[in-house]
Amino acid sequence: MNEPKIGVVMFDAATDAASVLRAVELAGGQPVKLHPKTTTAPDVADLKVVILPGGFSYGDYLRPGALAATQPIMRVLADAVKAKELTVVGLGNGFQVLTEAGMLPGGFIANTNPGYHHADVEFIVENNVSAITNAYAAAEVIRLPQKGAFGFYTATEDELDALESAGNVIVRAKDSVSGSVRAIAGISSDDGLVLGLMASPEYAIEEGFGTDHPDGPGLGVDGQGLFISVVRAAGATNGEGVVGE
Amino acid sequence: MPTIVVEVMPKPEVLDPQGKAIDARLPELGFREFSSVRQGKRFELTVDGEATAEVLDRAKQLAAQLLANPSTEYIAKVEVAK
Amino acid sequence: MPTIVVEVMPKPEVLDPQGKAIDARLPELGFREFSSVRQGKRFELTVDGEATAEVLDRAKQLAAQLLANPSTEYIAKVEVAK
Amino acid sequence: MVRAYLFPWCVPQAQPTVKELSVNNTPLDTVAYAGETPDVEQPWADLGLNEQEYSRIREILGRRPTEAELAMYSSMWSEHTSYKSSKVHLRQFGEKTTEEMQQHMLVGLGENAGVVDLGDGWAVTFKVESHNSPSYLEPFQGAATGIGGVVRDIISMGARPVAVLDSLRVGHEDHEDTARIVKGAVAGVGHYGNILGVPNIAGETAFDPVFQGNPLVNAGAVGVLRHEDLRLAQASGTGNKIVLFGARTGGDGIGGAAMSSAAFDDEGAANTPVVQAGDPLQENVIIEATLELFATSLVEGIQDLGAAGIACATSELAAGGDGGMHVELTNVLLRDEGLTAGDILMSESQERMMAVVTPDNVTAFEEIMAKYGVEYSWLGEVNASGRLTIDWNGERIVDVDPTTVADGGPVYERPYARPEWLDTVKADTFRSSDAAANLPETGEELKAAVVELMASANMADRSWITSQTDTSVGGNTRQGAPNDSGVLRVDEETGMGIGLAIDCNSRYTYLDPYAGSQLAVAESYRNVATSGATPLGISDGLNFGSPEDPGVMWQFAESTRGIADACMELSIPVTGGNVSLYNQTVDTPIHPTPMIVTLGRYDDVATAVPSWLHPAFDGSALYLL
Ligand SMILES: Nc1ncnc2c1ncn2[C@@H]1O[C@H](COP(=O)(O)OP(=O)(O)O)[C@@H](O)[C@H]1O
Repeated sequence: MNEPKIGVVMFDAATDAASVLRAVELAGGQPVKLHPKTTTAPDVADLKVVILPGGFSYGDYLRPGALAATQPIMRVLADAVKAKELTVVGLGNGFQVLTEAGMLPGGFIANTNPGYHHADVEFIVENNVSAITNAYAAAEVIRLPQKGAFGFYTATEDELDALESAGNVIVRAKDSVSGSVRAIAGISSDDGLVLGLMASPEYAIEEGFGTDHPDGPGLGVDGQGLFISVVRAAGATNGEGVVGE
Repeated sequence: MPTIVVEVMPKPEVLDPQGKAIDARLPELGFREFSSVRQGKRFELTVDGEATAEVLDRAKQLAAQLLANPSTEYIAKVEVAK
Repeated sequence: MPTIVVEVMPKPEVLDPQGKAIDARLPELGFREFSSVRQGKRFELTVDGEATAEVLDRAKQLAAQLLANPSTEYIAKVEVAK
Repeated sequence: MVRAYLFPWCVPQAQPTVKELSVNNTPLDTVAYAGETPDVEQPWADLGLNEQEYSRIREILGRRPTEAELAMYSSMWSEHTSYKSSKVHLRQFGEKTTEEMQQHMLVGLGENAGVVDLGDGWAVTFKVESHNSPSYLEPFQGAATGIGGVVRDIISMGARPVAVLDSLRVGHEDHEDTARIVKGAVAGVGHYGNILGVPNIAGETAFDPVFQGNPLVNAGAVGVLRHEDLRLAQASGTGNKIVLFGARTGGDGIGGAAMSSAAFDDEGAANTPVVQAGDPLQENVIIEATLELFATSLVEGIQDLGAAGIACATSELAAGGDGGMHVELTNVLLRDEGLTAGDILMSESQERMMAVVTPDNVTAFEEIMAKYGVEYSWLGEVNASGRLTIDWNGERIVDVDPTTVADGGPVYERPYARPEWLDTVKADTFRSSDAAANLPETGEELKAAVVELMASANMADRSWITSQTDTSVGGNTRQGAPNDSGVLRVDEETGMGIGLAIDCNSRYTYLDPYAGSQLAVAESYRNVATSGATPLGISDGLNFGSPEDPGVMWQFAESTRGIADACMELSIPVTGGNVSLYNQTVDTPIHPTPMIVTLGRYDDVATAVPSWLHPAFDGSALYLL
């Protein structure tokens, strides 16, 4: 099988990167580590999807994602997106990097209850035709870990209305723990090439190491769908057919 | 060496949960004089050389480009510290 | 309503990892005019009533008691905003 | 202590540094000058040395020590670093160990941390370190740098840190200062561990008024390595280069080691050193860079910088090797150019490591530092002189036999005696109390009593604490809070992994240090065993009051005897540990608190048994054993 290659940017202190690499592999993709100092397009030329993993890039110092957004690779990614050659997915802190880089609208502020918290959160898949949600059913309720201190998504009313009317709010929390406006957890750009999700699906991919589940502790693996979606998207745009299930 | 001070605050229309959390503790601590608290950031840039008008401009650029996030924050002040 | 501004900075001798990390990005971003950055906090207290000298004193108390941590920070400024 | 500061305004306070200790304002107290001026008054008492210790230093050197040497000896001979009061009791951990108990030990007592074999070429190392006094002064940074420090201990063994844990003892829940300490410490532990990306999988928090003025913050770390990656701290091989890498050296934490070896007075610590602030981002980068140095075999020896900074690291590295060492102190990269030679030697700036590199590997070493963006500076060389010499601006300020600094400190057989107050305390039983006369009887009363108990600070839900630390990062956490034992997968192929618990009930050890310490071992062992793991070893964090108090020393003797005997009984070795003495406010020592970490092994972590009633277990039978 020809496993689609998926880039993962290794920002300093992107603590979830290792788990994202593993999740891509388990979903049938071939993860490729990308160095944040890369300034050359050839490094991403044979990739159709790049993931910005979560964690605490550059310590979350200044603002979460702010220092990562200034890394040279971000320019390369933005150019490739502009040329419609690349899909970029930000998970958790990676989503914050995308807003800081101006590749997605809005921004993040401190959780309503300030400080770092982690919890398993239920989300609703509002749009299941995106590069990160195509393996889920429409309106499917999924349970994923959410962690961090700055998970509160906010944007202007105009930006929010634009997101909603274009169907670009792709995932919403059932009960927003972080406080996000309109319980927004995942959004997409108009062209569907830039996507962000404020959750950590990479910790819900393996039985026994996943979220809490009615059948037992750690049995929740709803994160698998996200990585299968991403691998499919990479495969499809590679012109090599759908890979995954 | 001269210092340039850059101050950044959350936009008035954006919630400020950190300020609010401080706010909530005030009555309990007996501070009833203040009706609300907002928390922002203050940066001190040490200038390598003289703090000319040009350098001040560069500080403004830095503030806009990196120190403040325009979707949630605004720049309250950029000035040479006395 | 009047506003009192309280500014808090990390003590000079205490490591400021945030400032250091910003610092480290400056050369690559082309800002060579600044030799170091330190990051602190700015608070805006909205005064319920007039900003008298007494209220300013209370703001100083609040700063010392809650807004600044005396073992790592110092209070750079407490003043009524113009 | 209430934070009573009346307007310590605007002006950053002057920084207390070793500068004040300079002798007679001479510009530099060199070895030569010290030889010519034997009668100069030296502040040995302020540095925590007693008169005999000071004379012994003079005897060893054959002259008075220089200012830098004095600072070096005083911190290396402090209780915190030298174990001078505890050593005689710790010996039994070795003496009471049988060969059978040792079968899984790769590295035993005496190194940075013990190393236990897991089979299939895997090994694990784990330890706890106290960070009590810094955490009282500044709970957030104190706890954060506690995690940072113990993680560097683990890295310097050649291991990748895979988990952290922490154990907290704070004052009464209703006391006005308790929230500052417990919330600060919890946030600090979380902040540092989270940014490192190491899951926090075990720990405990207890409230008791006896810890009001002297809380305990013990941080632990676990690392995993392949047998061939094991590294020990030593500098051997004449001509090898000494390099310092990581953060720059600043004026923080100077005198910390001496401070941890003194009790708090009424007002808190009198000579508070500059608070050390942690930079987990820096440490995160250092971990990756150091592991790459190991993987490419570029370092001969390595040492983390903890208490007493460069002074401690150079003397330990040199003493552990086979020759001497020369260091150019002027080469140290500084954060603050105003530091004196003594400051630089003693600074406890965080996130620094010292390594020994062969001349052939210098370029490759520099390439790795450049790749990770880590600053470094070459300080000197290993030589065959048998001396540790340190120069500052071309002048010699240290010339010592490193073994006398690192291992030659005094060893005390402190007098100990069972305290008489213990009889009074023991006579005061529950049966003799008012409460005993009013025991709940009716269903309603019993219910109220249970509710009250469950709502008490020591029983209440801990999720406000555990939700602030990342338990899942790394993707190998099989069990974290609220389980009694953390469970982590080590080998993805086979599912082999480890279980870990840290426990101690300080009230038991207060009432009977021998039995109480055995109970602590038993509890920690039980938590690991009942989760399905086979216990392989323990590490301890011994927190006690002043060893100069015979009653405290008795508690210490009884406690270590209890631990050693319990380990014999359970046939499990003590692999290492940490001692923190002088935990007391004026004359009141804390309850003796020997925290016990037990490490166990699973063939497959899928067999781990949780210790809570998950809804999926509905219908299962519950047994009380
Ligand atoms: N409580 C203890 N129980 C057993 N061994 C101990 C104890 N305290 C110290 N040791 C032994 O002494 C060695 C030196 O301890 P320590 O000074 O804590 O290491 P470090 O130099 O990293 O601080 C430890 O590695 C350990 O083997």
